[in-house]
Amino acid sequence: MIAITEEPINTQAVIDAVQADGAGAINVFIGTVRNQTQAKPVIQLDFEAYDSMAVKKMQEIADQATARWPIQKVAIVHRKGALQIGEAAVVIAVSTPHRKASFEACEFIIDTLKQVVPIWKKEKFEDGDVWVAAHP
Amino acid sequence: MIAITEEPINTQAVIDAVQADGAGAINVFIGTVRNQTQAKPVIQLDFEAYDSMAVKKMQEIADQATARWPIQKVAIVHRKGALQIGEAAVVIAVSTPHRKASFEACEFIIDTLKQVVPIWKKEKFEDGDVWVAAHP
Amino acid sequence: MQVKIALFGITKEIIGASKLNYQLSEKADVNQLLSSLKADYPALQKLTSLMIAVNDDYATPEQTLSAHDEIALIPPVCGG
Amino acid sequence: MQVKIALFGITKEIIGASKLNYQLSEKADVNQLLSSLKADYPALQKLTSLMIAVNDDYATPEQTLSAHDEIALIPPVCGG
Repeated sequence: MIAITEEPINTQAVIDAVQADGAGAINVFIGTVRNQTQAKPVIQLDFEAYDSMAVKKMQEIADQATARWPIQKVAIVHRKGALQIGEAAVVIAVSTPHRKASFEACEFIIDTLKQVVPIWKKEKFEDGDVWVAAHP
Repeated sequence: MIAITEEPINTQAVIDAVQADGAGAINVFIGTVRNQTQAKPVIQLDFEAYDSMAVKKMQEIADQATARWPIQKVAIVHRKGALQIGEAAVVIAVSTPHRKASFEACEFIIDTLKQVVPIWKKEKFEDGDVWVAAHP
Repeated sequence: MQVKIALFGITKEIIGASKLNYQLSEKADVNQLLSSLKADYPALQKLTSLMIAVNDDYATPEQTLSAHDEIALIPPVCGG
Repeated sequence: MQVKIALFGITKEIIGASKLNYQLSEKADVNQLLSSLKADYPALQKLTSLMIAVNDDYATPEQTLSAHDEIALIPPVCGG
């Protein structure tokens, strides 16, 4: 399961997608909307995605992880649109025979996703909006 | 939420328990029953727990993790009784402001849990039962 | 040749549209496109980074463009 | 004194009960209890490790036991 969605992410469905009889470990990462950035209160987050390229890049990252760790199954779902505090922006699930690989692979996936997947985040504060990371 | 249960673990409820407005990351570890141990097919797993001490030790591990990482909330639920292939034996969820700490804290918790929490696992094979790790 | 460029995030705001029809010399490469865009829209120069994607992949600076390519301007990404 | 010992996992099978009433000299310590149990139930000697818990905590070898303690025999743990 590799997808961009405008609906709230169903975390349980993402986890269910990596169930495998040979898996002894599932690691799940959920990126949620925090109520602040550098101590400034955030009201809302808007995520924009270049859907076709984002899905292609997420699939490439999943393939890279699978080449490097003994992954049974992997799922990556990223949300776009307007998100409220506490909502999940991304859910990643990885199943492996043993636990260490599940942690390593899941962390690799979120770290790489943040570097290469064409998704943008605009933070809405009381005094205006900021495209995160756009400016030095 | 720190608990030993005989019922199937509700993963979503464990995740919901660590929701926090200041959290930007949730890491979840699910230990599931594999269909094999060293290439030998496993039919079923039986978990036995010294409940009162297990809960006390899980709480201590949660406290140690909270002292070491900026954890918002932590939940640890371990199941006991008879488990089938694919079922979750343990679900750990940790919420933190940033992602790296969520991975580190969650891995610390499962690693330490496996060392100190008084829970025992009996693997049932077609040709007999084995208490895991009991003998060298 | 004329290329179509998809715009996202802050580049959409800087250029004021989500699609841009843009005139380029035949066989222009990615470097030329970036230079030209930065000259036409100076605010692009202030971004932390600016990449070009061609057909859903990051393009190298020397990559030659064609009118059929699906081109996108990629400002600093920030998913997750 | 007589102590009650809770048994789990493989120790329950070795000793054949989930609770054991066991006779110990007054002020016996954890080391003495372990030695005595291993003498009475030699199969305990073959375990990878064997710990004693007193009142829900791992006990040190020199810890003195009393008849009111909640004592448990802890074979190698394997949760998760």
